[in-house]
Amino acid sequence: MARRILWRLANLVPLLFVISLLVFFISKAGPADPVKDVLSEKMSPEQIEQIRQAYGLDQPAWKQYLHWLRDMFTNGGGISLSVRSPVSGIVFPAFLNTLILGAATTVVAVALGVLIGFVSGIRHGRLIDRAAMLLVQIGSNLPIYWFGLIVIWLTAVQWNWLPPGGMHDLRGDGGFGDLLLHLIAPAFAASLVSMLIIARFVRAAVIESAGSDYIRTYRSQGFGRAAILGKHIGRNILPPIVNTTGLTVGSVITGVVFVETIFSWPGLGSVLLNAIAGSDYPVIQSGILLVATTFVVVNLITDVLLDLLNPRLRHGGA
Amino acid sequence: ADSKPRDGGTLIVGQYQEVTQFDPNRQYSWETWRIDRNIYETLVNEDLSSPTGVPKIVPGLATSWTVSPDATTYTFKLRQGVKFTDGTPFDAQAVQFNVRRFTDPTFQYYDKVSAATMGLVYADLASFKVIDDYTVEYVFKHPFLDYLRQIPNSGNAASGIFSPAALQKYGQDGLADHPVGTGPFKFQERVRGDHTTLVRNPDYWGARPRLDKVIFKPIGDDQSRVAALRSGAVDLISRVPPDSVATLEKAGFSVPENKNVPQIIYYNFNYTNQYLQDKRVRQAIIHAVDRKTLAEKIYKGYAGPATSIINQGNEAYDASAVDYQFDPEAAKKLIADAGYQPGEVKFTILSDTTGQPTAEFIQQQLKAVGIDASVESFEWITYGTRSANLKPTDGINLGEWGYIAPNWVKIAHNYSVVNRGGDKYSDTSAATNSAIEAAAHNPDPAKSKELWQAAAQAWAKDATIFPLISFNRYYAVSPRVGGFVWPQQDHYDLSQIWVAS
Amino acid sequence: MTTTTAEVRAGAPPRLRRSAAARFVRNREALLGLVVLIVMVGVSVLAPWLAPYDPNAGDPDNVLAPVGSAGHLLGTDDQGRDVLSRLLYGGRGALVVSIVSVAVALLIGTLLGLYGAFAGRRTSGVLMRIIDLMFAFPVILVALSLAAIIHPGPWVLIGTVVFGAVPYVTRIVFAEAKIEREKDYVEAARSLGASEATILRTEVLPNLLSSVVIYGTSLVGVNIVFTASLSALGLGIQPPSPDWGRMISEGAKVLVTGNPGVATFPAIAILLVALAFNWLGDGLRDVLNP
Amino acid sequence: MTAVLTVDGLHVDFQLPGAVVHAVRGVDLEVGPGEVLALVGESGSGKSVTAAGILGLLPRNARVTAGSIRFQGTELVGLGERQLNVFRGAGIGMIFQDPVTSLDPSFTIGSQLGDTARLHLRVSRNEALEVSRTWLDRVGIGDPDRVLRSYPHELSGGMRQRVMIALAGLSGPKLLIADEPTTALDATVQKQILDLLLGLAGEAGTAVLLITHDFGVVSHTSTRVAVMREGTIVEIGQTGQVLGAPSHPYTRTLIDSVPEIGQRHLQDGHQRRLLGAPPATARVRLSERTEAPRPPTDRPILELHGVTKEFSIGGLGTGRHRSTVRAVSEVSLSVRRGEIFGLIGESGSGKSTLARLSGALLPLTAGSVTFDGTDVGTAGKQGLRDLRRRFQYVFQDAATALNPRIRVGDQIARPLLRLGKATGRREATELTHRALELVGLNAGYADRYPREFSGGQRQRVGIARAIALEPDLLILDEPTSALDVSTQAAIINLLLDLKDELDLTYLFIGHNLAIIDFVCDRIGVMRQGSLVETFPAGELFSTDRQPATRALLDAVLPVRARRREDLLAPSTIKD
Ligand SMILES: Nc1ncnc2c1ncn2[C@@H]1O[C@H](COP(=O)(O)OP(=O)(O)OP(=O)(O)O)[C@@H](O)[C@H]1O
Ligand SMILES: Nc1ncnc2c1ncn2[C@@H]1O[C@H](COP(=O)(O)OP(=O)(O)OP(=O)(O)O)[C@@H](O)[C@H]1O
Ligand SMILES: [Mg+2]
Ligand SMILES: [Mg+2]
Repeated sequence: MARRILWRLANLVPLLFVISLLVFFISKAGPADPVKDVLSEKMSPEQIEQIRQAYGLDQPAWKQYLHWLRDMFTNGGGISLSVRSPVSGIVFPAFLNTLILGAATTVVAVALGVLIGFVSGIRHGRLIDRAAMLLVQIGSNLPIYWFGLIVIWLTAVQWNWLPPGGMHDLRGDGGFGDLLLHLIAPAFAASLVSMLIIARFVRAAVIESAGSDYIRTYRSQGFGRAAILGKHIGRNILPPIVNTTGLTVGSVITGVVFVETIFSWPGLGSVLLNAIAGSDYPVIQSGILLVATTFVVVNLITDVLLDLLNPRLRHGGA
Repeated sequence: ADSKPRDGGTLIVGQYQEVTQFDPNRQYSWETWRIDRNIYETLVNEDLSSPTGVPKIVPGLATSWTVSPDATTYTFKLRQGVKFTDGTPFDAQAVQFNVRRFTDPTFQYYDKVSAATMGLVYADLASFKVIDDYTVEYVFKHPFLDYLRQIPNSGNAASGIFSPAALQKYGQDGLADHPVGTGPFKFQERVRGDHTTLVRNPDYWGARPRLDKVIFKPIGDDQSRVAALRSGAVDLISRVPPDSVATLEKAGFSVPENKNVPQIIYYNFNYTNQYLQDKRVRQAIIHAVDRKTLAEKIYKGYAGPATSIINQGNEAYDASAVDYQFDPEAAKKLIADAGYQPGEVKFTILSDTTGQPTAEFIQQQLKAVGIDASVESFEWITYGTRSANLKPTDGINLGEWGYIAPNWVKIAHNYSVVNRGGDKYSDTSAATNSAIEAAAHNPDPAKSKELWQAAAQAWAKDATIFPLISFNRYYAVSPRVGGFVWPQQDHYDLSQIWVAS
Repeated sequence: MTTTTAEVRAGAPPRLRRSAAARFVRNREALLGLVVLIVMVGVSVLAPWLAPYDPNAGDPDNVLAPVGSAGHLLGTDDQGRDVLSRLLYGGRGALVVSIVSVAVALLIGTLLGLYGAFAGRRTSGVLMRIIDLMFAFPVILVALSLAAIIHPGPWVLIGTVVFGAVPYVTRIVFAEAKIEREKDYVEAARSLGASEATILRTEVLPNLLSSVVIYGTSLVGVNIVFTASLSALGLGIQPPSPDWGRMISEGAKVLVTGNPGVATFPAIAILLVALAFNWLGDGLRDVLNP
Repeated sequence: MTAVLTVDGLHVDFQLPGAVVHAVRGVDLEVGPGEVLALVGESGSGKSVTAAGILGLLPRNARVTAGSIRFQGTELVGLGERQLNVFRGAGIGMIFQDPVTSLDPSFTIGSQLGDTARLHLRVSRNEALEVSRTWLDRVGIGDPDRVLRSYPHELSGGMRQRVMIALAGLSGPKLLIADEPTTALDATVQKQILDLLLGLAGEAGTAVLLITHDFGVVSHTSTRVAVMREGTIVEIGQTGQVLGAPSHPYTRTLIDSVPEIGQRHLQDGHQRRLLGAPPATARVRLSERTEAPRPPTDRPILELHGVTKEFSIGGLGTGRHRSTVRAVSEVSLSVRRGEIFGLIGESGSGKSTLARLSGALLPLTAGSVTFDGTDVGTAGKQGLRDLRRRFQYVFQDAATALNPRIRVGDQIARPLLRLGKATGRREATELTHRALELVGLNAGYADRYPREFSGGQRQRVGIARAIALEPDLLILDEPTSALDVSTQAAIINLLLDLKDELDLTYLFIGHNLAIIDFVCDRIGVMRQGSLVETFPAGELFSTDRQPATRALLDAVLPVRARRREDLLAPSTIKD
């Protein structure tokens, strides 16, 4: 098992290399020209050419790639082409913010999803099950553009309970409590979809597990409902929970762009969006490599946990 | 807004875009300059304290200046005793360092990117001289009447003076994140995507700024920005969505009106499109669109129609100039004359999402005269790249710009026509170009306005640009804020603004 | 065989099971889902006959008419276009795109996930790393590249959604298939001469169906919303074509100030479709997997 | 003295989509303290459902439609889960029929036993472990420490069954319901377990409701017997009386079907069948096509050389060190074409593992397996698949060897199509129905899912699936352990007829020595992974048998006292 983990981590290197190559050439082949953007609208062709030279964009693509690669190891990814400032200063803080939102989202999605799924599963077919499932189904299919605004409008403008967006109260001291307060609405909004999926998976797993012969065995021994639910059903539905949780972490990292926009969350999503639009490949590269690393690590953890959770898989397969 | 002026406090500004960078020679975008101009100062300033009238040019880092009669030589007496916020002195050497950075390829700190950006103003600079420690001289190849106006200009190519020491310390790319100037506020921090904080410069040479701190926060989503203002999270926002004006006013926010701001929304023609190479089609397009209805109905009167490329608020603005009347019949006829059946002319209208209502409106109006246009609209950034990389099927694409200085006509013509290869498709391009040159190189202030208007009229003949509207509501201000003035300029002065406690 | 006592039990065996269709019809939720979907599709198809106005024709003199105004049952948008007409037309793209893309993504993802779980460790490793790669690849980049190649439009949306959803489906299927792989019935099937491919298809797949259906039906609504956001970036269905997603992002501008209906009605429509799919999925699962 | 358990007119229905199954139709039972009541009866007659009904543990789609169940005077029907929990475990213990699925796959045996101990005995964690170990010891598990740390899938069928027994016995119930507790156990351990049950009944006054098919078990253990058929009790009475003078014809059939040690199906060139039935004269084969007669060869059909299998257990995340268990150790063996080779041995001795290895269902650790001249280990994927159409399995755990999500009809029909036994869906369906009928199941059952069967029915589905393919070699791992004796007899006869008709070869794993003795030509005995000896079946009782074999023989339970004298080797019989 330990060897497998190391192997997977070692895999990361070629994987990231492939990603960086792909990303580089896709952003090169893409429609955009990193220098031709809003600014260039207002520049003459000679001026544009000058900037192009300044960033070495007149060189052949493979040279540009090598330059980027060198920059990656020497000065944190080089200089952004569209923002003209060091990539590390752009990408890292944004990524950190996205991670914060991602973590909060995951916590909300998993906590509520598991709770709802569990309750629904136990009360399978009853009113509370139907009501809860309907509720999460509705919640997770509310278009975020619409729902997010309504949330902001109600909680921030009408009732003044929550801040209208951002990460910190710019007037306050920016403490942890403040961050939490700012996290509530975006994390909740971003978690809805995953919450539904987790809830449905957990529900299905609970139903299946609750009807199984081994749960019948526990029941025959007079174990209380709480013990059976908490320990045994709980343990046997862990794999789907872990699996969907791993996926949730992933999906929130790449999927919160729109939530970030609406809640003015200074995350990686909008940075990447802008960079992609402007073919700012140094930023795209670094951003995607960070995301990819996170994914691989999260997926690795998920896989290992899944194997550990399944006694039959612990030895790495039969 | 009517509370007494007060010292101290923090003002939070909600901007509609993430700012670019705080390097005066590389920065672009209005929102960036709205921050930058508090950090960096220019040799001359505009007096932004009045909501009406073209702002007067007033001393800035220069206390006085002389302009040669042929308007080629500008000599500035620099203000003495001014220090950059890093403690280094401001003097002629510092100015020279600044100028050489973007004009002198032999200079150790020459920067191509800056040169490209600043070329807009300094392309014709013949020489720069340090006369003495506090006197500098700029000599241009041609008469350049509008130079003083250009110095504190917004958008790109503003001439803010940075500390040479800072550039040496942080490098060409580092200045943007460590901006050092002489302005009323100094840079404290920028958290990308989240906010930029400026604090009062205690050693400021001019009137002491009232605010302790100004924070700028980008909120890209229109509705979120309005919500932030309404919830009190920010005190001032730019680019109020027209639909929110009435509700904001009802809720006690002030949404000042200014019909003379140098801002214009226009469409460029794409000359690689086969239909638009015919001037009759272009003229038909302008004839087909009812700009008055667009301004009054779709924008609810929060915009005014623009019928000349000389934007309102420009020194050479002429309200009576109309390029083409709204006349669908004339449009149909022109298209028929050009040899096209209804529905035969087809192209794409490119727009950013905020301009989408306009684009859809135009689309409907074009349809009425037999032009089949489709709309593609993109987020602002995507739009920027898309519109810089036009395809032959693209027809017209949205632009937003404008200046007080009348040489805007030349700038606009360069970018909308000359650089796009439009001269080939206009029968009158020679006349237009010479009219523009005549106006640009004219040393006589009295004749300037007249010449520029003539140039604009010459340009309008073959319909190579399509002016549309100008906004007259732009900012919304919380009642906590006092002293906010929206002058006839696309930025504002923060140094005398105060916030209620 | 003459001696089996069990044979004593006479009489034709009752057919224990109704046909799948009959069971489906008995499932009220699934039926409701189906009906809702049929209505939605029907309305979209019949939109030209049902819609009172040209969905794209604006009336500048009547912008943002409120819900229930004369002549405009659901009001008008900021261009003065009839919201009801746009709503009727707006489902076309959304339905086609989401259904096609989810179906394709499910198909590909399930195949890859199954294959990954049963292939040798090396192949499976490579496959799953490719999936990791897809995960990490921002869908927006995919969308932009696609848009560059094939012009913004429904195909870009479908391609993007497929690209985005495949890794998820794959991982869900992969993880579950790995668990199933160890079960005895797989060994039994192997002993019955089933090839690995057959085992995957006919033995393991039915045991994963529940998960696949859950995930797939959860995705439909989510993806209508997602494609709407892509359209707002200029990559999908272009204005002024009425499209629920676009209507929402455009209507959001006038949600609080103006006509809240512009965004709310398409939001409800999307919600209904999503719910219908969820119900249908649950019903389908019960039918396929009693 | 009042009865511990009284069941009165119990009716249980299953609601299937579109049909109702009346599984139990009026069962009356009474078990007094210290009494062992044996419940015997036809497979699928409702025994397990009755048992589950007592504890209120019926599947969701089942309803008690009428009747009453009283435990120590308290009516249980209609009680809620919480009230029933008062009785479960401490009052009524239950040993389920399918130990594979009845143990939690995610927890170790130690944890499952320990939890129960702590719940009912209110002891500390360590004491609970101690109690668990004692109980594993009592049910005859030799290395309790390893088993405590094992997960259910790491145990043999018999070990799992014994764990199940320990689990139910641990809490000291007043009433113990044991649903076929010894089917997977060899005779020695079976006896040990039964004595344990008797001990409980005798010392603690525990009432035992023992569901079984084995008349040896009945006569050894029970005071009274109830005979069940098609949902009702057809006869009930003192054990001696029912066994000796059964009044119901069905009971008589049952008793006549009991195989006796010392009978052989082929004696002196004469074919015999159980129950006195003659060998089939009509065709019993399924398909109409005639196979090309196989070229007679002397080559053994299956050859094992030094076959060894080690499982690795423990490692990261399991809380124990990585180690290996040697399940099969250097077994060499050859099975001749057309013979029936019996494999016996104590529970956990590696029989099932060896069977799996023979079919390359598990990778070998060492050694080689040759099937009809082809080395299975090097046959490659396609080669292996070609071989597989020629040998088939009947797995020990019928419950898990069937795909839970596929109707059994399809599970039988698909391999037929796949392996070319049937050319079209129609033919496959026909063959499926025929196979089901041959094993005594109604063709209508083809539409059901595995969980809707009784234990014995599932086992027969497994047999039907294998024989429908008419393989050359059939590996039968305890094929009749869950069958009542008359069904068992029918199945055995069927197997013999098929063999005659088709010249099949069987590898027959079993615990029931009478059956082994009856059907097998040669017998191999396993002990702790090794094959200790092989010999012709006729020499089973010869005096030069190994001690391991003798131990198995010694523990065989006689069915009726009057038959004891009939046994060939009276000296080996103990009481
Ligand atoms: N979940 C179920 N759904 C439908 N029918 C069922 C279900 N479980 C059992 N049955 C049916 O109920 C009848 C009684 O089953 P039960 O398990 O009690 O038999 P049994 O007497 O224990 O048989 P065996 O000796 O084979 O274990 C059988 O005919 C069986 O097919
Ligand atoms: N997957 C596994 N992992 C670890 N140990 C195993 C595994 N499978 C079997 N064993 C061990 O191998 C040994 C032999 O098991 P096997 O199932 O072959 O026994 P058996 O002879 O069939 O017994 P029974 O008569 O009880 O079915 C047992 O000790 C068992 O615990
Ligand atoms: Mg049973
Ligand atoms: Mg076994």
